[in-house]
Amino acid sequence: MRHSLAFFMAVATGWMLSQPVAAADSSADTANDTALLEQMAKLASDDAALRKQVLFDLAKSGDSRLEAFLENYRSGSVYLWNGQIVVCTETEEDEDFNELAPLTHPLTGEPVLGEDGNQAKPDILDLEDMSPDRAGRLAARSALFLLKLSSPDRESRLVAVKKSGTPPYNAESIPFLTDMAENDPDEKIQFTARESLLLIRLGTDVPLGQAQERWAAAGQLAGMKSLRALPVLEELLRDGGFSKHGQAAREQCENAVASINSHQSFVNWVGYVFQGLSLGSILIIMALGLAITFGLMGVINMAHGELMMVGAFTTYVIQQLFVNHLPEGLFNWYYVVALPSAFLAAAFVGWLIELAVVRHLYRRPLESLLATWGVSILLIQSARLIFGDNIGVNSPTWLVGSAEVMQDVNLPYNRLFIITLCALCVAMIYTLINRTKLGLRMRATMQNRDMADSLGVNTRRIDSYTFAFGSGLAGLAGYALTLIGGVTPDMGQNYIVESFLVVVTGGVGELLGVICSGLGLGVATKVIEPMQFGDFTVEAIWAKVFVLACVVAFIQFKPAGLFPPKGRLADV
Amino acid sequence: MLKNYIKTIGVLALVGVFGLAKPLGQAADTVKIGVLHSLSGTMAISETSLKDVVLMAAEEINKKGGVLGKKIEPVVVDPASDWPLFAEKAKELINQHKVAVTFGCWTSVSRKSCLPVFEEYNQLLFYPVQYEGEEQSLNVFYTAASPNQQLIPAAEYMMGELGMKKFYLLGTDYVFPRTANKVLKAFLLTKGVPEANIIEEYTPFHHQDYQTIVGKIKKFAAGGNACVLSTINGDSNVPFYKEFANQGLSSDDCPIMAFSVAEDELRAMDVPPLVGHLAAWNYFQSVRSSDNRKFVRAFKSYCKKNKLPGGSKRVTDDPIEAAYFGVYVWKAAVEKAGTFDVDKVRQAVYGLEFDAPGGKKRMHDSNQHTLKPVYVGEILKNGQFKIVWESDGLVSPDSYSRYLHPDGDYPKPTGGPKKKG
Amino acid sequence: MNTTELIAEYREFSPRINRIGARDFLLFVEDLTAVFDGFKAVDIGAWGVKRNELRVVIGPNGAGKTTLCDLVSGKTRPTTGTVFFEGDDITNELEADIALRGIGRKFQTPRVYDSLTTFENMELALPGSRKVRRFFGRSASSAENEKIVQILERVRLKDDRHTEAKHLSHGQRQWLAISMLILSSPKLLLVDEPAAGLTDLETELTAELLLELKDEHTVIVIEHDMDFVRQLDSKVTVLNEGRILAEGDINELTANEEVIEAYLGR
Amino acid sequence: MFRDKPNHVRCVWALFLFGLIGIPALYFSGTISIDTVNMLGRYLAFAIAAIGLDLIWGYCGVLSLCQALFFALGGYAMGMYLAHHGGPEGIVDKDGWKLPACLFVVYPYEVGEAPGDAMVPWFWKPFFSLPLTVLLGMALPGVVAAVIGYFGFRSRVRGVYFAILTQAITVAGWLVFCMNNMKLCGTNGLTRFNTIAGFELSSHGVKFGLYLLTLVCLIGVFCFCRFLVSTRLGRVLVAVRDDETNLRFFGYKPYMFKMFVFALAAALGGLGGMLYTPQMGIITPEYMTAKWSILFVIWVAVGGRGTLSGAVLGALGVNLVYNFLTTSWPEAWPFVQGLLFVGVVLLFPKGIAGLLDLIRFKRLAKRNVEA
Repeated sequence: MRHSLAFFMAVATGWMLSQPVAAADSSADTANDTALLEQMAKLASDDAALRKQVLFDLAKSGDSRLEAFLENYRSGSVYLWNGQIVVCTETEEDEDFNELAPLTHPLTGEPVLGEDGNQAKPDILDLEDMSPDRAGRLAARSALFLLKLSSPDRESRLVAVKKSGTPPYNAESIPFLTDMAENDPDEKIQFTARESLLLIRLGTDVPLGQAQERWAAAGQLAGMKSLRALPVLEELLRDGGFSKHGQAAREQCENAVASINSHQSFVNWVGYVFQGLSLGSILIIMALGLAITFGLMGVINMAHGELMMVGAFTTYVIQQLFVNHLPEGLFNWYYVVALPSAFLAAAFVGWLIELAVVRHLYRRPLESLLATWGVSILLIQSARLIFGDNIGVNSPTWLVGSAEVMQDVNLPYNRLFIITLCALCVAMIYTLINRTKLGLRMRATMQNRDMADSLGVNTRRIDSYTFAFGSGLAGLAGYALTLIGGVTPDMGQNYIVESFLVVVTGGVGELLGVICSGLGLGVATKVIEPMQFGDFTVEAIWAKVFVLACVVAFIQFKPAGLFPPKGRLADV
Repeated sequence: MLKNYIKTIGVLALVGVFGLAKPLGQAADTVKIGVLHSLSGTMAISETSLKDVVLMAAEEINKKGGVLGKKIEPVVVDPASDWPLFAEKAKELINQHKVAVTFGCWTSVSRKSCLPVFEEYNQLLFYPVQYEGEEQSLNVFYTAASPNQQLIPAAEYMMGELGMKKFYLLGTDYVFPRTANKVLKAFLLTKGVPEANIIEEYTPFHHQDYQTIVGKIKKFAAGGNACVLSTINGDSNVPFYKEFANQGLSSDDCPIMAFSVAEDELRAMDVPPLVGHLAAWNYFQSVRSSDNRKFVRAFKSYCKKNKLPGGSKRVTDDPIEAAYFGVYVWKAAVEKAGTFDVDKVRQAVYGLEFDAPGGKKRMHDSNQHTLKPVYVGEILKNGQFKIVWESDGLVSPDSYSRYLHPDGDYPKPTGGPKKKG
Repeated sequence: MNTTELIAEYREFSPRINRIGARDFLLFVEDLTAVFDGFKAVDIGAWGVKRNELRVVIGPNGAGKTTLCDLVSGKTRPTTGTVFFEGDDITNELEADIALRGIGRKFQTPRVYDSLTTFENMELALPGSRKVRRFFGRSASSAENEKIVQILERVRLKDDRHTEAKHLSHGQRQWLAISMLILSSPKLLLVDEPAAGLTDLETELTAELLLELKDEHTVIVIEHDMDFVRQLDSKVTVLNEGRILAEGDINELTANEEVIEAYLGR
Repeated sequence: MFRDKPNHVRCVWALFLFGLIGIPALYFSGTISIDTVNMLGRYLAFAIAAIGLDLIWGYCGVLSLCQALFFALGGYAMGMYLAHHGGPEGIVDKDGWKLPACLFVVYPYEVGEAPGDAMVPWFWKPFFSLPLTVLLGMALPGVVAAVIGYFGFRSRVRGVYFAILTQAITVAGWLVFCMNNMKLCGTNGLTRFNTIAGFELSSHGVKFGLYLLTLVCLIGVFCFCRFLVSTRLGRVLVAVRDDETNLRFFGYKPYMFKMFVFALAAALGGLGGMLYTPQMGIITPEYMTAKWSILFVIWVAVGGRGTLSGAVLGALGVNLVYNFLTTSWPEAWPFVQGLLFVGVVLLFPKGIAGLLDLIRFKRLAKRNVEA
């Protein structure tokens, strides 16, 4: 466990360090800047050819600050203001909802100062638009990628290197790529640059005499297990054109495809298993709370989904608190704070539900279905009236993106986080129930209330603790779900049926059952979904139907789930 | 005993009469309009905003003296995302509340559910959401896009502007995405895109797990020049975009062109990773005009003033605009006709030109739809769209797609005035 | 007779050797074991009951008496072994099929239907087809009616025949359960602790009833209460830890060291 | 006649009489509109399906969460019949079958194919004739239920397990019916109905007739089920509910009884659906969502489980309240509804029927004291 925590810390720190240091290059050559600015000014000209020329000239200067400018120019964020070139990426609103444009300098990105010495914020309608036309945007795009090849930022360079390898090939990028394939400090970029060079060689039609090298590229790409080459090769094979190159060339391509395909299917299988694990862990985390309230206490809690919603909304509230009241740098910590908050909030709501409704229904489980359904309606509508429907929970930045553990195998951080969280929860529940006094009392109360009562256990209190604990787990599930799904007042409705399925398939009252059935259902879904039978791909819907059918069939054979309750109590 | 029995029946009868037949009556100086949007259930997420904007339009009109000297009195009901209830509520609005016109519906199925009601009573519905087309009822005015006003321009933009060669058509499995993708596929094939470069895939409603699909897209886009044309609906969008970003795909690798994601939906998303993805609509909040400025301002202050959830953080988008100007189109038509009579109002709507927040628009001369401009926008960090492309002038709507009726054999419109006798 | 001899005697009738021999026994079990989580609840080499016999099975708590009943009536599937009834292998049959063959059972706690009246409870036990379509008729025939009343009269429930079973006393419920069993007239009755929780007077009547049954039916009574067993005055099987410890007359057994140790020892 | 019946039964009979006499009187005197009658007709159709559910849940103790599925199956059967005979367009396929308008709109013919290549799928064809539709509308759900029941009950799936099992089946059904490729018109459902057995559906007379037909069916179903539970079968069912294990030792096979009642309940659900669709004008897969399957249970629970009259009272009561609140209190109705459900369970666990009986019991007690 400590390992994965350390892992996340490392990721988080790494991310923080990789943020560009703003305006480091203060000793920039001012003369050079003036020249660049003059060039830029030409973009306001009416002459399309000139504008295109200017863009490429700018790109060749290799000044990385121009990346932002070209991007802004392409998306139409560059304006003329009092004859001066300025940039405004996003507008602001004042109290009157006027749209104001905070201006920045096209090169340095620093605020353009107005007469009062503050950043100039004219009304957006007062700016002169100089957005490019279609040809201009295309030119700006190519220029941008050319420029990015020499960017100091790894991500930009990687994207640019990748782009150079896709048609239409930009001949001007080849010398850059050749250089980078050898000298780039980043291995991944070196690899990608080599790949792109080979792709260009493979994709460019050359006279017959020089074709030898072209087809050799196929073999080299296969040796690199390049997935990017696969569609290119497949298209070549499909379109034919091999008659003039001969059978040998064709075979070379076919061999390459076969070899890349085997890598592909390996990558796919790793993917399916991971996806299955991740879906399974989500199912488990949703069902854990239910395993307590339903499995242990026998309450059919239809408001379980809404308790997840409470957890998710708590996460949202914590996020808003951080955004509104704390410095921006602390934003990423909100998700850490939200973890206990989501648990406690949901547990509190669960405690209230138990107090008001559920405690009257322990001996009437089917009626608890009706009452808690009523509670769920109440909770949904309350959330809707307080928060509205459209709210966004932003993942903390350290959970965005993925780790490439092997070539072409990317494991998203958020999924890894959920798997870890799920394992933690399971461990926590196991310890609580099997290793603590409270857990012992819980089990005693659930198995024989009267006996526990007479042994001096305060069953009333144990009931409410247990229910609150189960509800808190639902809150944790909601907290985790904000990483992968939307947060709406009725989000719980999407999950409730699945959660019950997991618990029932696993067998009521057994933690191990929930884990097995959750993982089983998850992996089964993910393995079935991409399967192909001739022309028929299974796809999401049939996979779901199939898994449901499997569950139905499974319950036939194991009417009490994977781990049925045993002994004389079994059929009471 | 018998006495008791009669008493029981009597009480029941009384309850019946009062419960079922609600007292009618309407003050002479008001005119009622129906607002038929779900305020609870799954569709509330989208429809609540439309209810808000219709009420705002009514309030504005009332401030300026109303319609034909009558104040508008909106009657809000909640069909609760329950399709049969839409028909129920439509009947109530028409028969018990005697509304002059109804604004409402979002999903096609809700429209289909109450359509027979509007046709039966020959009443008008203004429908503000883009849909699959293949329908033309004389009792409905469609103020949002028909498929040719959204899909084709967007596909053209992807091919021409971004040079895309491979298309992944991804949608939720219901009628709009199916029809939309049929139209898109037909269009792409005629433009010479080989069939192998087009993939079509559907997910069920409320689908939450997009791992497999994003994995497939990643493979599909490995060779470059690939894009997704997404007709994913509602709450599935959030998990889809999140998964897309987390598997390391960005708009540079494979842009997504969405047909059902507007500013309001973006409020519920983690926007920074989505920057650069696209959407095609007939209106964006970022349309630069003073009319639009006024509209946005009015909507935000309205939400703030009435303490609606979200307050001044609320945004406008295409359906909101379409719902808003629908009220004004109706007002203009009523004033042009000089009466609330449905048949005369309908005639007055045809060809009506008007100023919407997003610019001048016009109602079609005969096919119930609206001529609108088309925009393609790129998502910005602040959840707004940067308009990167716009059509030359207004695009004329097709109620029936020419791609689905290649022989030009369109069905006749349904509904309309009842023939006497 | 010690255990080994007992088993040896039954071995002779083992169907593997002599199926006709097994027919002498109405019920016969062979190599019967039931294992729950590694715990052997029942482990019997061979055992049987002959026609028109009243057999009492006694044993300390957890000796496997009820489990034996469960195995015979099909409620629990044995881990190994075979159960023969009238010479037929019934080990893997459904409870209902076993019941239709003529094995009736009364549970330890009287299981009667609280929301039905005494009479309706009896109606359920009427012999006859159990096919769904036979139940559309409104009520029992007059002959059946008479029979029910007759039995109820015997157990002094006649006046309560239209009372819902939940209003009956514990003893009355026991009797109702036994009456239902009698009405269904099985060939073999498995009666699990019929005297539990009854007053002395009620116990006496119960014993009388069981003894009357002996003439027409085969009865296995599982009991705890030694006084009651004495009243029955029949052959007794002693179970301990799932095994048959001894078999014989009650007086004989009370003198048996092993039995005494099983009951009182440790 | 009603003196010795419990209060809730008398109340239902009063309702029936009111429906047979009062509603027509009110309608013909112009006090209530045809739409109100039509609405009541639909709720009566719900009540038929609810009675079915009460049979299996209240009398057999099996909580089934797929009554909504059976209701929808019946609804679809009738919907297909109506769609065959409705729709303004006259697109005819190669075999000479008219393509229903709602089917044509979603027909997944490939791009490039002419719409003329669309064919009426084989499974639509039996639903062209009304008698066959009526038969299938009840038989199909019955058979489906019998199959589910046979496997489920035989392997002794019980209680919550069975509930979740049926819920899973319903969700699977919903997923399948939502798919456009299934040629069941996807999420938009079956619509564009014009005539039933040659009568205009939009005419007031036909609507009124359908209302009466539904009411008569409901009364028939109610009487039939009351008869059924009063026979020996009813007693066996109660025994199955209260202690099915014991029953086995008397030679009964409870699964046969459960299966029979489950199939009967499903057929009643189908009947409800069939009566509902022509009065509603549309049938969509929405009815197979988890929400609806729980709603049916809730009607029965609110009305009073295990009393057939409770099912009727619950279905009518909850729907009327729902309908009333969504108009007069659009923002707050979920609160009222939620509190209603919680309140019913906590304060009147026997539902409306139990409450009615309580009133009578109190009155009798008072009279006794006075006397």
